[in-house]
Amino acid sequence: MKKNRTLEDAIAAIPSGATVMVGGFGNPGTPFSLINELVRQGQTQLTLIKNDANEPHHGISRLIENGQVDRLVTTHIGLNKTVIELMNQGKIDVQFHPQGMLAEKIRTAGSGSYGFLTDIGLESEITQQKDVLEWQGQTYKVEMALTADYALIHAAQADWLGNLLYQGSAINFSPLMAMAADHVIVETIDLKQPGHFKPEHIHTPGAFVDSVVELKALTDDYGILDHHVRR
Amino acid sequence: MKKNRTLEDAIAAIPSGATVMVGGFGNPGTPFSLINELVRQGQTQLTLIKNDANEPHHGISRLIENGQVDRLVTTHIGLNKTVIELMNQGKIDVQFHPQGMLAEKIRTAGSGSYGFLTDIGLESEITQQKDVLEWQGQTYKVEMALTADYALIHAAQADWLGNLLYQGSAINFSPLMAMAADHVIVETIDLKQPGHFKPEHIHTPGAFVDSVVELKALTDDYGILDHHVRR
Amino acid sequence: MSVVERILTRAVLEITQGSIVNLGIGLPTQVLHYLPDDFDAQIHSENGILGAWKQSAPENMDPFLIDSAGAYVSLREGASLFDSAVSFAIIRRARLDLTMIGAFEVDAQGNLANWKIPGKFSPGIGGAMELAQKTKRLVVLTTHTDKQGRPKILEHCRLPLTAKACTDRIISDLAVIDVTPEGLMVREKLVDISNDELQDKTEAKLMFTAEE
Amino acid sequence: MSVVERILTRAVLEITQGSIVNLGIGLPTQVLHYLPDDFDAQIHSENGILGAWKQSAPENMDPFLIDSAGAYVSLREGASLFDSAVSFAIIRRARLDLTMIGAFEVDAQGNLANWKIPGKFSPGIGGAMELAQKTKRLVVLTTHTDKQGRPKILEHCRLPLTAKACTDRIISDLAVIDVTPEGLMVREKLVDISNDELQDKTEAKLMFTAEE
Repeated sequence: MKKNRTLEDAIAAIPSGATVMVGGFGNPGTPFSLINELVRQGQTQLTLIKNDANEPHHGISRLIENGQVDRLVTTHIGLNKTVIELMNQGKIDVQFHPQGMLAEKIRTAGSGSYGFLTDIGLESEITQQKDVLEWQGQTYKVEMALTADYALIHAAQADWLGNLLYQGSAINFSPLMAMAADHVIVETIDLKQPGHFKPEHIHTPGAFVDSVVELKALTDDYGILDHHVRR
Repeated sequence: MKKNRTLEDAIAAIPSGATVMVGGFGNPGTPFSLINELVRQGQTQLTLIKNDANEPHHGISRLIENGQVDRLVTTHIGLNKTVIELMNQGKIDVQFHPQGMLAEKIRTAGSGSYGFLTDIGLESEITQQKDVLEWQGQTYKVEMALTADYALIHAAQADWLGNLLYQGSAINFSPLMAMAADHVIVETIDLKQPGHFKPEHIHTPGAFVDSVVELKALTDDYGILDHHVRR
Repeated sequence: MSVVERILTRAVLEITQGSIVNLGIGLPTQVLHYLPDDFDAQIHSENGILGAWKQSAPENMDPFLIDSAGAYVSLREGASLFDSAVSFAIIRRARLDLTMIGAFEVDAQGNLANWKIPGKFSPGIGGAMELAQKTKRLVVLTTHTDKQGRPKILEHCRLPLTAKACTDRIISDLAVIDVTPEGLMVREKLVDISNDELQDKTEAKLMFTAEE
Repeated sequence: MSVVERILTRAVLEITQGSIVNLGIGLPTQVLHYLPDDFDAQIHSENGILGAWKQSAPENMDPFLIDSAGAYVSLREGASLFDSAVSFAIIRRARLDLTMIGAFEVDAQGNLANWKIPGKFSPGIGGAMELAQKTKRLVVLTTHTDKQGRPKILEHCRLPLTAKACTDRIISDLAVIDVTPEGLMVREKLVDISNDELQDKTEAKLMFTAEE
């Protein structure tokens, strides 16, 4: 079944109030074109789940600055002073998780489970007593699975069955989010016919993907950020 | 660091009494050469963890028939009448798990967690009351992580940093076991220099692998089983 | 047409274009060979394949590519291969449109027993429990009665259950029967048989559509 | 040599041949540039890289390949790329030989605080908690005192902890100090400083090896 959609149609499916996972760690893997269309369409009261908040005026920071986001679930927003300021002003609710815990909460949802037992942060202030479980003689923190209505994913390559391949450090959260969200929307600049890829090279099987948007070009968003180039 | 080992040395590291995960679903992915060396060396009182018991006189069935295995943790041994018979005679202790639960228990260990919450089998006879958890208003079965001292893995290709690539349906449990076991021993017929593989194509990063054994040939064990050819 | 052929010939009609389908061990795996060669469906095999297809000729057979029953398979264009955790993630996340599965017993509530006959047969659970519990649509393929002629479609399963209330439809060699909130509803007959005769071979109470 | 250069020059000696090493955000990421080009170590970056290496020239820079601090990196031969769950599996399974990490405070018990200054700085935890809690060997890189000249090596951390008793060694611009069961043991001095002067800049009680 062909999963190709136009950019406009794919994003129009997302209602205000939705919970949306967004792939990417910094720039690599951030689906800028899907995000920019969501800015254009203007859905509001969104909950976003992303490793970081991108950098000011860039990626999901545009959605946050535009007032479309009520809540951000993330690990580290140190590269985005604008969002830190909005958080400090109480204009957005930000929930932090250790990075590997966020990844694993998403993967746990993606594997159809409901939570997992860990010792990460068990003795730190991030653990509340209500999340501590005594179980068969040991003490654990229970981390619950994190689901979402939608996931927005950037793939380096895809076919119209929804098989996805990522590149470089742009893999990061994307395969996990593709498993965890109820509706998975993918952008790619390189859409191929099924059969083009070696079956062993596919990172995300098409079963997890609902819509594939073929991009005509990668905008400047995807380029090199000068301030991350070493002098 | 070069991880190349001889077949003999790699297997000699395994003591009697060890818990050993063995990759493979049926023939594909079964590390026959590592297993046959373990038969030759004769370590005993082993606990094996494998999806199935292979077929009579083949793969881990040889270890079991040889009296080297006290306990088998598995999902389905329907293709091995010999092992079913040994189980019924009480000569080997067999513990069954639903296939995806076995996979996820291994992956949970492999991700450094201790257990996960599921609803699979919750209302069936496989669930004992001691494993049922009431948590924040819901009822779950707790499945604990499954670790092992050693994992025996067949990779289609590898490099001497321990980067692994699998092929066909021979992937199955191998990447999960490579993450979960304390010592990971790999056999491959195709050992390359680091840099030969595209970094995005590597299924198991070398960080998880301790020893790589280069095979000179794939024995008949790895070939087509005539009774699985459709007439 | 043999009993098996009758079941398989009807079963293949359950697969819709573009769907993702798991074919359980036993009768269901054979459904693959009844699909037209150009049919647009993706066959999932729980040992890590999406896009499994009919067995190649012996000279092209890949010893590293089997289905969950151990039979050699080929791959379609667009197939993907993955580990067992991802494979069962597809199942538990309900990304399968349809699973066809065998049965020892199935009952009027849609309960299914297909993995264990205590004291007689217990080779393990395999993937059945997760497939039965989590697939969007579960179709049971079974002979209407066992080798001794005893009904396999029961009022209540007596064997240990694979999953509760999981079955949507039963395809036997005699009829196509849906599990509905009101009970078992006969949708089609696959042989020339009266309602009474069919009921005689079935322990559970059957309902018949008005027009019959 | 600047304070930073002094720390980095010493820090690079901690990396042994063939080891797997994570370099945390801040001072540690810069250690990479002090490694000889042919040095046999695999740099892990928690955003999904094993085998990260020094930044390429601008014309070869890959916009889809950064380290966890956002800086563009290259890959060594034998590098692998993977998702964030696998990346943290490597960390939590203790497959890292060494992590170097920054600190706001570190104390005599090896407790580390490096993620939050309540009311002042709370950009999130990132990967620090898992790196600190699970790496086989944790080396803290820090200036010996803060910008106001106050000690950062304390008797007991006052800020929220990243992890308890996780630090093996502290490398400051003044000294190399090991966390031992008996307390902090000065192993090397990196500048010409007396024991008393070093103790004055340190809140925690220091021990000095006999020969000094």
